[in-house]
Amino acid sequence: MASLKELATRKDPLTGGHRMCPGCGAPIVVRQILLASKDPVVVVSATGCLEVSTTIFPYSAWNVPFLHNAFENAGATMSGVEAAYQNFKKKGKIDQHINFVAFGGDGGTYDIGLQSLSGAMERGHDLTYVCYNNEAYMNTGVQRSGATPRGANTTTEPAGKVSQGKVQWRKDLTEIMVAHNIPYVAQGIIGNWSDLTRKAEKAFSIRGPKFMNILQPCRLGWGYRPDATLELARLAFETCAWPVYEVENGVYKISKPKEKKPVIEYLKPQDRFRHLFKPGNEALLADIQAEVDRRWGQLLAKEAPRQGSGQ
Amino acid sequence: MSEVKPGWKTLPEGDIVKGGTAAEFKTGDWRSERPVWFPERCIHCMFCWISCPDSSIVVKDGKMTGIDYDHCKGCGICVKECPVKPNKALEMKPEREGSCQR
Amino acid sequence: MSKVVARTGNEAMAEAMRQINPDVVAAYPITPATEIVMIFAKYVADGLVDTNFVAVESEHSAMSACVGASATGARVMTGTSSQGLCLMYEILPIAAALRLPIVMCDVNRAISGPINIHCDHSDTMAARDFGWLQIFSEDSQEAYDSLIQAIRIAEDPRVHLPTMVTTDGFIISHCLDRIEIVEDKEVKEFIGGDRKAANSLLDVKKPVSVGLLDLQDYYFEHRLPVAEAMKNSKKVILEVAEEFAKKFGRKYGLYEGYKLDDAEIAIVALGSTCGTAKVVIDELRAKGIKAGMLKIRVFRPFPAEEIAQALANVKAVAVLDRSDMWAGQGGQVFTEIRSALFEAVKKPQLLNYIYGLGGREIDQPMLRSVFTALQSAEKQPLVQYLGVRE
Amino acid sequence: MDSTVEIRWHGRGGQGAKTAALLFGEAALSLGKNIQAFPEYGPERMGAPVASFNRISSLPITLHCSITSPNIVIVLDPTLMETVDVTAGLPADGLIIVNTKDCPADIRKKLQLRGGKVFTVDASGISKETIGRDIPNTPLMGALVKASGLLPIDSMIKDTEEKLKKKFASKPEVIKGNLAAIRRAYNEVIGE
Repeated sequence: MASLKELATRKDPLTGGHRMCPGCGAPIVVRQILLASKDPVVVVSATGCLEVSTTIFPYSAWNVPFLHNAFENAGATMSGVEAAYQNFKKKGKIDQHINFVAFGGDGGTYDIGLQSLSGAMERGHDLTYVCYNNEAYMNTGVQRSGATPRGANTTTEPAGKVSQGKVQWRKDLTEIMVAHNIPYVAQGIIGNWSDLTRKAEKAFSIRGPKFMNILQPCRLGWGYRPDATLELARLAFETCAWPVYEVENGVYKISKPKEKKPVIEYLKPQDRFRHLFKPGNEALLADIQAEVDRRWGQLLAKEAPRQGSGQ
Repeated sequence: MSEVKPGWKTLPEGDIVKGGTAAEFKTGDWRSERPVWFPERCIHCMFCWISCPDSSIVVKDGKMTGIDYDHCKGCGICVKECPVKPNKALEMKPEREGSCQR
Repeated sequence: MSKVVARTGNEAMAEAMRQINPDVVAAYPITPATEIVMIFAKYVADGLVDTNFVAVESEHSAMSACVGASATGARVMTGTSSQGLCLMYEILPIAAALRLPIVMCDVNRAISGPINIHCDHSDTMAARDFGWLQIFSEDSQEAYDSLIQAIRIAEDPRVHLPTMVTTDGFIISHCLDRIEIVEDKEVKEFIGGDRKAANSLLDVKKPVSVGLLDLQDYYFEHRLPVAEAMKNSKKVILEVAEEFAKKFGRKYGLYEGYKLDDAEIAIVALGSTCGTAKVVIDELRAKGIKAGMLKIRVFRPFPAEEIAQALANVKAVAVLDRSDMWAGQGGQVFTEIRSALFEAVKKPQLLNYIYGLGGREIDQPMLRSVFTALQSAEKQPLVQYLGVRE
Repeated sequence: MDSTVEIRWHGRGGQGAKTAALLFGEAALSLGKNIQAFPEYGPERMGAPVASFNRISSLPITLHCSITSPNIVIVLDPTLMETVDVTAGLPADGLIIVNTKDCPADIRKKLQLRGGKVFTVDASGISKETIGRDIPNTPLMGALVKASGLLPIDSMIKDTEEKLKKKFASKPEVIKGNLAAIRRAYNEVIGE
């Protein structure tokens, strides 16, 4: 695995001068993942915060080839790029290995782009799809998505007098991707660069479709001080609200926190959950903790027991 | 302050630009607080560099050499991630003080 | 040397695609265009082409993949129809604004609702404002010839716009016809080697960003050049047609006048209907009636001046629209022609007939009735529906 | 006031320039004026320079174009003066109100302003003391009323109180703080 000193010798894939919020996690995801590639990369991005803020004509923050097409089609667009690359390679017009990386927010990945993503994965293109997941439609002003967790306050499922934010649990996209039986699926966070760059390196070392779902706190939609972005992501990991794991050829490998913290430690610093701490919402908080525990248990059960396996 | 922008006849064909032109766009003026680096305390661990959302930690030959204030938006992540103790190698300072005593 | 074969419209299009041998094809099945990509997929499976065929999960993804592939500098084709084209609508103008010369086989079919699989031009007409060149074909031969020409036109530096070549669903797509096919080598020569793109997304040494966000200060400057390229494409279409005629003997223009020069009454139509109309016109001519036709081949760019000139000396003209734009003032072709004639000093009286929706029959008696009405055009309502029950 | 008064607010994304224009517009409306309040829409994120606008008139307003020569400019964040041309289009009799601890004379020098009239107020300081956070937009409304004489301060405060009551029903301290901030800025704003 490349050290930070080694990564620092590589060309930064993103320049400064983009218009993301101060403290935004999305460019951190991009830099950590793309820096992990020894080979050149080509990027496609779905419409979203990242795309809009990094490519305001005539200013592009991308130091690597970049294509934006529309909101729901990053998977399909990258399929086309990769198909052309394979064609050129077959004809001997290109010999350089290239890592193809598609970025989409949770809206562009969990919801409107799911079909396109699923198709690209099923067809087996050699690409890595990275969901920079901030758990709502931040670009359009914090609307709920399929990735928004229960209880979060969003502008289309707000906390009000009779309801307490999003009613439903979030969809488990990572497991949906695992069900595609692709060679590599990873769920991670920003806030642990060594884990994230290692996962990206692994993804780039594997041929075929790869999927990475990276939790990325959004200071606007989540409501916290801009310097706490990485810290909050780490809390999500430590409370198991966002498990960190990878599935390589169907084999689960889970990163376990030293001590599993209560989920309120993660919820409390965020404005989007503030209403949950008002008197009367204790049951909902308990409910959230129970669901985190249930999902964590379910995930642990998927990991093959290490003892007795002979390995 | 108004720049002359190219007309349609002089723009390149299609919606395309050379990569990396955002470096010409300064976002340093978004800052209300700035990170200040204390080189004597720095251990060059690069944690600030790998965590910066604005690619604003300047690194040369494996060592941190300063902060790109043209682009740094003053989020403070670098300060937060700096592991040096007891005094961090990066500290946040107000961007500007006032002149009028009231 | 060309050879005479029997081919359906879909087979003719697939044949042209085989000879073009594009780098990437991305497509999704839809009646009545499915066959084109099915046949082509077999060519891929048999190693007759070098193409990477991406069998995507929707037309939206088909066009999205085409955009991605084309941005690398690859030669890219697809095929679709009706709802499939509708599902592509979002991406069609992106392909145009990014100046990607994707070429599409489009089989004209009615759009839902109600669901209907048969021919009309609603799908293609609704896509007329997305920056794609649109070439209509009367028969399989024209579809085959135009598809080969379309590669040259779309990739010409003066154009650099995506292009669709259309046939009429079932009427042409599934009708076995006599066509002349030129040799593979000749097609290859005519097209002239690989696509030459100024930029490639795969050029990792000189990275470019494509598809940026334009605000109030740049969007307009990126829209106007598409209109300009569309205007310029007329000249290119004619140049390519001329070279095609020299090499292969078949002549094409922006439109085709059929016995139009001395016509007193005429119709304007697109696609397969024009063939039927030729028979009716011949009949009328035999009876001494000066009937004629203007067949529009290229609907985008719209040859407004050329059409105005060609119709200047006709007394009365009926525009036949195989689609209704539900505006309450006739069909798309009618509106465009009416607009084209506005400045003309000499212009015919105009009528509009909307006909043939959802594959409704258009036959000789119906066309005869149009010419009969034209003989007393001043007494006719401006817009009429032909062949619909009251 | 028969002619239209045009106002431009300069702030940073997230600082409340848009809200200030909306609140001020609403207050003017309830005092019988015709009003417009609109932000500049862009992809800019929190911290990026943004602008918002008001038109206030006793006659109906039908203009729907941007404001290029505002009668009044309000600067929510003094650091904006380093990079944004805040005085662009300001006429000789225009007003500029800046949230700063600096004196008007210093601001005039800094902006190299010949005409116009400069006002300053430490809106950030006031809001920190009254509301508990740096939200300079509400106090600047008080400074605007004082500097421009567009509206009577008591009616404006009364109207704002009603608006805030609806928004912060459960937080009377927020309402109190905001009203105190408006009043203090009204009293503390300094002109040349």
